[in-house]
Formats: sequence, structure tokens, C-alpha cells
Amino acid sequence: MFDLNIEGAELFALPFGDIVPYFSVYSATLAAFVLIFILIAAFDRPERQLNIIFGGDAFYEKEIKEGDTRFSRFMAIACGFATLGAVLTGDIFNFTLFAVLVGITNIAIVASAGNHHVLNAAFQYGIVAMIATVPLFGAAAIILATTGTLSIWTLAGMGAVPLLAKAMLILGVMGEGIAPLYIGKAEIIRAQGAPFVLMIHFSSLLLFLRVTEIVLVI
Amino acid sequence: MGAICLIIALYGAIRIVLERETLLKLPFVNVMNFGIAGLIVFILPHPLTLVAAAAYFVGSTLEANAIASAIARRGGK
Amino acid sequence: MLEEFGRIVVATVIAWVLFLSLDIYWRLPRRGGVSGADAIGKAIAERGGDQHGGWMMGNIVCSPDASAGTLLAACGVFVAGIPGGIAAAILVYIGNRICHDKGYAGTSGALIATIVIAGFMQIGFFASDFIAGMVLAILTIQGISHTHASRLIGYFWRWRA
Amino acid sequence: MIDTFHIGMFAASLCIIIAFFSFMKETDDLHRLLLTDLASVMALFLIALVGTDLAEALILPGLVVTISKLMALTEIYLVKEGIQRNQPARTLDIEVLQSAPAILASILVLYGIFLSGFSGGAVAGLGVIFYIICKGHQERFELIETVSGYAWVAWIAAFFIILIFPSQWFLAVMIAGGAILIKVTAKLSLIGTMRGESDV
Amino acid sequence: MIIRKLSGILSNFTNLSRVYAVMVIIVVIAGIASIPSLDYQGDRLYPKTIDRDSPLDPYDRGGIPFESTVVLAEYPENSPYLGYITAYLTPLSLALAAATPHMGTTIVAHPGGIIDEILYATRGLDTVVETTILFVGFAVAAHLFRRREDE
Amino acid sequence: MMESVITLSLAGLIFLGAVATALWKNPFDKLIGISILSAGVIPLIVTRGYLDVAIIISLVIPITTILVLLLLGREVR
Amino acid sequence: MSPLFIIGFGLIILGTVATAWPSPKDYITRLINLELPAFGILLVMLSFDETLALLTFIAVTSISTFLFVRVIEKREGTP
Amino acid sequence: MIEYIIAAMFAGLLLHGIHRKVIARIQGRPGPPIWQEILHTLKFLGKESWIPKTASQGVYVAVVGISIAIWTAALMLLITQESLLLLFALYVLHKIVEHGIGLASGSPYAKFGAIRSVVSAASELPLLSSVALIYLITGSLMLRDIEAYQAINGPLLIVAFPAAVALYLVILSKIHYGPFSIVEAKEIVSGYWTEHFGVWRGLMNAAFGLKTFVLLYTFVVVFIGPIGLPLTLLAILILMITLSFVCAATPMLSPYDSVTVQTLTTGLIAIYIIYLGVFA
Repeated sequence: MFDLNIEGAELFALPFGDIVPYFSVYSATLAAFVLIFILIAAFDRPERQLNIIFGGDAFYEKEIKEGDTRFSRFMAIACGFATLGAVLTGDIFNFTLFAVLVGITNIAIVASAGNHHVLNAAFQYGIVAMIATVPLFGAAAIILATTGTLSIWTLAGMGAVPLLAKAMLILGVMGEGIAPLYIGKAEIIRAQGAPFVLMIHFSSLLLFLRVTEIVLVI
Repeated sequence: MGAICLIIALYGAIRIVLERETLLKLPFVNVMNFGIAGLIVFILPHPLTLVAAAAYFVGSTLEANAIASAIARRGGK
Repeated sequence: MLEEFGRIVVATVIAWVLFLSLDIYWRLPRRGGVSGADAIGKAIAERGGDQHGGWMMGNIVCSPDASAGTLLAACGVFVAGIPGGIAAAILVYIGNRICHDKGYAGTSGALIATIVIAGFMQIGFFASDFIAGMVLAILTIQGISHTHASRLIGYFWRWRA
Repeated sequence: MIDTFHIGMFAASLCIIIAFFSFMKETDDLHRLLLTDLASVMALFLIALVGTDLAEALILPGLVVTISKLMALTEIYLVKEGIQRNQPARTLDIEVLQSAPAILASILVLYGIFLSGFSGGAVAGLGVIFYIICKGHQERFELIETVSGYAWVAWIAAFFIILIFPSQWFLAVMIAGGAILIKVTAKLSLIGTMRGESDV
Repeated sequence: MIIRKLSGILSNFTNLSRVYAVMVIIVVIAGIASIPSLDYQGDRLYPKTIDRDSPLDPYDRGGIPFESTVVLAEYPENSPYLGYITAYLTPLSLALAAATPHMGTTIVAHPGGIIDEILYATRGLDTVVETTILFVGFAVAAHLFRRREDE
Repeated sequence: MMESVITLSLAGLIFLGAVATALWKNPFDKLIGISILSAGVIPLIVTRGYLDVAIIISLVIPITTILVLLLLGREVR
Repeated sequence: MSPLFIIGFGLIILGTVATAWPSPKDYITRLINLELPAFGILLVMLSFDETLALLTFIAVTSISTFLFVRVIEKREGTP
Repeated sequence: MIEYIIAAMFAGLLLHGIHRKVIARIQGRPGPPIWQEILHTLKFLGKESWIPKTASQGVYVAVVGISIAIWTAALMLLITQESLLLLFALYVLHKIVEHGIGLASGSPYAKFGAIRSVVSAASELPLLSSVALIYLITGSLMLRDIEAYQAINGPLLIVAFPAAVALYLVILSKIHYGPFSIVEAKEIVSGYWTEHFGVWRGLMNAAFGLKTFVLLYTFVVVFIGPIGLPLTLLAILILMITLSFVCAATPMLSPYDSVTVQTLTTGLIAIYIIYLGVFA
């Protein structure tokens, strides 16, 4: 383990060939949170919305289609596991792939709503997530070319990674994790499913946290 | 020999560029294809090269065919 | 060098006669086989060429015909001898099927060209001469002037019909 | 010292600037979608510049990312614009569409099966797509999806075999190659059936 | 006032992608200056060795089937059977390799070979994620497609 | 020597095709430009000795062209 | 630095410019111009001998072309 | 352990009371007594409570628990002097709490609060840059190393002044009645926690008290250094009063202006960091 004074002691590592995910105090804490949120997304019912008819006392509940919920629930769980992977992985390229997976599951969660505005938001977000692959993969490629490795274990504390690659990595994660702003602006209020929408926000925040750690470590 | 094929292919390409009407470009495309298919064989004389040349030739002929047919069906001109 | 040049010229003439006669024998100039060939023929006729010659040129563009068969057979003989020529015939047949064509002209062209080339190889020619020759021969038909070439083919076609 | 890598980096930077500048100016959504494809080419260019076997192994995931995002985005675009039920304004009824698909598709599919792995899946998937769009199709959505789901599970199993019982690498490689082939082919070929023809 | 103007730009979410593009352009322009100072060391892992005469042309990494070969992985200790997949050729690809020297790509893409070693064994987790991405992308498309058929 | 002449001429072919594709306005013309471009690319692949790649690419390029042609068919009345 | 690489990156730059500012600004032009950088990257991969990636790249480019074709024809279509 | 938490909670709630009192006095009102918030919390804890029928029940309850867990963990971190980065992470996770609380009930007011909390995600960015700056200066992010550094080189407040400003802005954006507290502005009733009542409200009050205390304590520990408990508490109090002055004197910004201001701050600090990293 690299003993840098950044994220606390290492707990244990899990070798998958060249990719070695690791648990430090920092990433283990994040992973615990991810697990909690996966559980919430897996077992919680979405909220039901009340629409008040103005001018009277009547109100009605919006009904929730079972199929829609099933799809977004599945995607939220997938997003949770992608976040877990992104938090734990010990390899730059693997991290970028997990970030992309988070991005595409976010698109899926947003797009499962049928509303036109929400779909538009999903599309706009998807475009940003797609062009964000340039800085993401570009950063991984530059790191590989200039240092000769992708493993965070080897890179830690070397200080060999150029500033350009770091900046591009951050930019790429920003692009993949920009989803909350889109769902915030789109009329997500009309979309159902608090646990799933929560997962979008959660996953992008965790991506930021993880990329902060990576940028400080490498 | 390869030089002949190459020169003819280049000549075909230049004629394609100079020709105005799309349909009449296609015979020059054909000339270019012949040149390139011959060139491929001269570059690497090996039995498999024959397959490569044939694949190239058939592929580009198919392309020309599709383009010509599409123009015919579209414009009627 | 001069000898090589002479061989190529002879090969060109042989290939020219071979593919033109085969194409005309298989009635390629009669009409455009596919709509694209038809359109090319009409476009050439509009330029002042001959209608039947234009159709044949269109057919040559749109599908591997006897000229392509000759070229590929020459290639096949060049890289692998007589079996190469036969393999080329099979490939040309597949190509013909892909391009919506019956495939008589191409396949027969390839087979006959194989025999012809094998024969000429006995008297000092090389298969490579025929590749270059075929490329030059197609240049004379397709690559110099559409109108004149189509009139020439049209003349042959009326002579046959 | 200036070598291939640096020149490539300069070219890539230039291209990224051009592409993103154009992206910035663009307002039409479909044009933007086309430009994202251009951007993904830049990403692949950057990876390809490394030029080792590892770079090649990284290009393949990059390609997958591109195609899967495009798949999702195009469908979202159709639904968002409300044009998913539109009939195409043009039809192409040229003769080669009748004759070419069977032969070309079978060549590509056979070759793809021989290749195995992701490359084989892409090649075979292209063949199947080409066949389906030219010849029409029957909707066998559920079946193909199920098959590809099982193929995915088989690949995960292969992954764990390699990790836990490395001595069984041979079995695992065979399962993995086959499973990814089936999965990718199935997924990609379903795109072809999703054209929503007039004959539905 | 500039803050008000900026917040006007930020509040329209179609502008966000534009803002993002501007940021990328700025970073890249700033980064161009630093490119000459980058030094290329990319061939530390899995370098290429090209042997033009081999039937496996661009991918000949040595070794005989069911034996190992030298592969420069990041953590060789994590893959005890490193090099076995690289060296392996199926009987079919062996036959192809004996027949012609120009089918290297096909032979290596067939199970066994260096790319399979990297994709399935040493960096297998990448491939897991990659196939999952494809799966999710397809699931989105299929979900939307199916839904419009239901309606 | 011959090798470099061939590469140079093919580069010429490629750029001729690329510039023509970029500048021509009619989509059919552009597709013909792409076919000039591919006529330059495939011999380059063969020069390297990757015949299998050349075969598959020369079959895939016409498929791409036909896919684009789907957009250019006859207008439905 | 091989000539292939030089041709490739020239083609990428040319293609990027052509795609960024297509001459009649419609979808089909842009779609066809997209092929130019694709061929450029093909040559770059070829210069690094990354043939397997090249093969996959061409197949995937073709499939993405089909995806775009599908969208464009729906967009220009009538309900 | 538990006594530290309880004490910190009460201290935080007391700080909230002081905050309200100072604001009221500046605005010329008598204001509530300073233990008002403590009484509030105790009162809420004793009330009857249930989960609304239409709410997403798991999120509704879990988020309250998570908010307590986050700030307890943060306090523990400060006491055991672990990584500052982890503290930053916990702070960022607080965003999730706001968002989750807002979304859990179906109420549109709460959702508006939640969405404002999302769009003001930029308020976390100054913290990121200040953490990076501190790492650049001290070479470590463990709180004990930072304390050791300050014991030798004097308070970080002087060396890393932009970082201090950033953290101050962050605290300001989380404090009630501040210029950046758009998530609980009065036009959306009381923002994201409109629908939480009874015990839930009490628990959240307690958690937020803890949050205020932890944030201020972090500021003192990181930028002023180890100065002993009484002096630390005094510093916290002074800090709180300065914050109250700012809150009382500034109007609340409109949502996107607030986002813009925070983003600009981040950008300035980022430029400063790059300047330090490249030229120093």
C-alpha cells in the first residue's frame, strides 16, 4: 500500500489481475454509504404525488406504472453497483469505465420517465456525457503514455502525472456527473421515484469525491 | 507492371474528379477499381491476395451499382 | 524492356478482344441489367453516345462481367497458377450473385481467360502481362471517352444482332 | 524530443478544439449528436496514440462505450421529438438489396463467429443488421434478449473462473470468447429490428 | 452586472453543454503548451514486438500452446497463469498459421492470444464493465422502443 | 523505392478522395469520393500484409455506403 | 514516424474540419463527412499495427452510421 | 464517546440560538432566547409522529438516520484526527441528505428545496479547492499532520488565506438565514424539510446543530491550530457571531446568482492553486 497522508490507512486490497481495488479508510466509508443507498434503491417504494385540483378540496394520487418503476429500480441498483466499483477500483482506466457506466445508468434512470421535458433533459445530459468521454479517455491515455502505467498503486506519490491529464480527468468526471443539474432543471418534480432520482445525485457526488482522491494521490 | 496499374488508377481518380455528372463518374470509378485490384495483386503475390483483390473489386462494384441504382430510382434522370 | 512493352501490348489486345466478344456474346448491350446500368446507359446516350453501348458500359460498371473475370483470372494465374484461375471464377460468380446478375459473362470470362492465359504462358507470356493488359483494355473502353467507346460497342452490337 | 506521440498529441488537441468549438456553436440537437460521434473519434485517437497491446485492449472498451451511448441517445432522441412512429420519407428499392445481403451477411457472420470475442461480435452484428434491414424481419426480441442475457452471465462466470481457479484458464477463455461473441452479436443485431418498419 | 449575466447563462440548461465545451477547449489550449514536455513511456506494459515474418504478424508474442510466454503485466504475481492464454492457439488457428502468413489478425482474434490475455485475464474487470455498459445502453433503447409499442 | 512511390501515390489518391468528399455538395458525389478514399486505403493495408483485414474492410465499406444510401432513396409520394 | 501515420493524422484534421463545418449544412453531408476522420483513425491504427482494433472500429463505425441513418430518416419522415 | 456527541449537539444548537439572537438584535428586534433552539428540539422529540402515507417511506426515515450518522462520524474524525479528505467527503454527502429529505415526501415545496440544493452543488466546489490548497501547502491531509505543521509554522490562516475564505464561504452557505441559503428560502415555505415533523424534525435539528458545531470546529482546527479547548470554543463563538453579522447584513441572493458567486469563488481559488502549483 502506498502510505500517503491523504485518505487514511489501507484496510485490504482485492487483486483482479492488473486491476487491484483497495479499501482505505476513505474508500471503505464511501463504499458503506453506497451499500446503504443500494439497499434503499432496492427495497424502497417511490413516493406518490398528490395533485390538488385548485378551487376545490379534491385531490388525486398520480398512479405509478409498475413497469416503469421496475426499470428505474433496476437501473438505480446498477448505478449503485457502478458507483461502488468506481469508488473501490485501483486503476485509472477502470475508473473511467465505471464513470461512463454511472453516466449511462443515470441517462437510463432519467429517461425512464415518459415526460417530454424529462426526456429532453436526458438527451442533453447524454450528449454532455458522451463528449465527456474525450477528456476521460484522453486523460487515461495521456497517463498511460507518460508514466507507462495505469495503476493507482504504482502512480501514488510519484507525481509523474502531468497537470493536463489531471485536469482532463476532472473535466471528464464533471461531464459524466453533471446529471443532477439537468434533472434539477428539468421538471423532474413531475417524474416519480425519489429513491432512484436520489441515486443519480448520489452517484455523481461520489464520483467527484473519488476523483478528488485520485487526483490528489497520483 | 504495378506502375501501370497505379498510374491508371490515379488517372481514373483524376477523371472522376474532373467529370461533372454523377452517373458518368461511375465508369471512371470502374477503371480505378481495375487499377487498384491489379495493384493489390502486384504488391503482395500470394494466393490469399487473390481473395483480397476479388473482395475489393466486388465490394466497390457493389458500391458503384448501389449508387447508380439509387440515382436512377431517385431522380429518374 | 521493349520486349516487355510488346508483351503488354499484345496482352492488351488479346484481353480486349476476349472480354468484348464474351460480353457481346452474352448480350450485355441488349439492355441495362439493373436500374443503375440502365441509367448510366441513358446518361451516356444523352451525351451523344450510343444507347446499346452505354448499356453495356453500365453493366460493366454495375457487376463483375467478362472483363472483371479476365482480370481476376489473370490475378489468380499470377499468384497460384491454373487453380488460381478457377478460384477466381468462383469468386467472380459470388460477386455476380451479390450484384444481382446471372453471372454467365463473368464466370465464363474467368474460365476462358484462364485457359487463354495458360496457353499464352506456354509461349513466353507472363500472367502479370495480362493483368496490366486487362487494366489497359478496360481503360480504352471506360476511361477515355464515353461517347466514342459506346459508339464502338454499339457498332459491334448491331453487327452481332 | 519530438516524436510520433507528440505530433499525434498536437493533432489531437487541434482536432478536439475544432470539434468542440463547432459543438459549441451548434444548436440543432441531431447535429450535436453527430458531432458527439466525431468527439468519440478523438478519444479513440488519443488512446491509439499509445501504440502498445494495452492501448489496443483499451480501444475496444472505448468503442463499446461509443456505440452503447449512441444506441441509447438515438432512441431517446426519437422519443423526445415524438417522431418514433414516422414513416421514412424515402424508400430505397434497388436490386442489390435483394441479392447482396444473404451472401455478404453470411460471410460476415461466419467470419465473426470465427473471430469470437468483441471484434467478432461487432462484425457478425453488422452482418445481421445488414441482413435484417434489407430483408425485413420477424420480431424475436424476447428470445434474443434472453440468449444474450445468459451469454452475459456466462462471461461473468468465465471472469470468476480466471480469478479464482487460474489453472482453468483454457475453459474460461473459451467461455469468455463465445459468450461475448453471442452477447454482442445479439445486442447489435437487435438494433436492426428496431427500425420500426412500415410492415409492422 | 456580470454575475447576473453569468447566472442567466447557467440557468438555461441547454447552455450547460456549451459551457462544458468551453471548459474543455480552455483546458486543451492551456495543455498544448505542456505537450512537448511530456515524455513517452507508454511501452512499459505490454509492448509490441513486431516480427514481419511470423504468420501471426502483428501479434506474435512467442510461446507454444499450453506453455507460457513472457508478458509484461503490471502485477505478474496476481496472475499465476500469465502468458498461457497468449501462447495458446486453437488447432484451427494453428492450421491457418501453417497455411498462410497473412492472417495474423484472424488467428489472434480467435480464442487465445495477447489481446484475449489482456481483455479476459489481466484486465478482466474492464471487460465486465464494458459488457455491462453495452447491456445498459441496449436496455435503455429497448425500454423506450418497447414502451412506445405498448402505448 | 517502389514501396515509397506506391505509398506516395496512394497518399495522393487518399487526399484527392478526401478533399473531393469534403468539397462536393451532392451526396452521391460524396459517396463516390469515399470510394476513391477507400481505393487508396485498402492497398495500404495490403502493403502491410494484413490481407484478412483488407478483405473484411473492403466488404464493410460498401455496406456503410448502402446504409447511407437508405437515406437517398426515392421519395414517397 | 511512418508515412501512414502522417497520412492518417492529416486525414483526421481534414475530416474534423469538414465535419465541423460541412458545406451544405444538412445531416447527410455531415454523416458522410464523418467517414473521413474515421478513415484517418483507421490509418493511424494501421501505422501502430493495431489491426484488431481497426477491424472492430470499422464494424462499429458502420453500425453507428446505421443508427444515425435510422434517426435521420425518421426525422425527415411523415407521421 | 456518546457524551462528546451530546455535548457537541447542544453546543451547536446553542450556537443556532445565538445566531438568531444576534441577527434579531442587529435588525432591532428582541429575538428569541438563545436556548430557544434547544427547547425546540426537545419539544419536537416528545411529539407524536408518523410517516406520511404518500411519502417514499424508506428514504423518508433513512435520510434522517444518515444525516445523524454523517455528522457523528465527522465529529469522530475530528476527535481522532483522521483525514481531512474524509471530512470533506462527509460534508459533500450532506448534500444527499438535503436532496433526499426534499424528495422523500411528495410535497412540491420540499422538492423545490431539494432541487435548489442540487443546483447549488457548486457550493461544495470551494471546499474541494481549499482541500487541494491545504494539501499543496502542508503535504498531508491528516488532521494530526496539519496540527503539527501549524505548531511549527504558525496558523494556516495566513499562508492559506484563500482556502480559509473558501471554507468560510462554505460555512456561510450552510448557515440559516444566510445569503446563500436558497434551499430554505421563505418562498418555498421552509425548504427541503417542510414535510418532516415530530421526532424526525427533532432528530434533524439535533443533527444540524452537530453540523454547525463540526464545521466551525473544523475551521478553527484547520486554520488556527491547536490552541486548547477554552480558546477553541471562544474562537468558534467569535466565528459564529461574524457569520451572524454577515447574514444579517446581506440579502438572500437569487438561486442562480448564488450558484454563480460560488462558482466564481471556486474558479479564483483554482487559478490560485494552479499558480502555486506551476510557479511555486
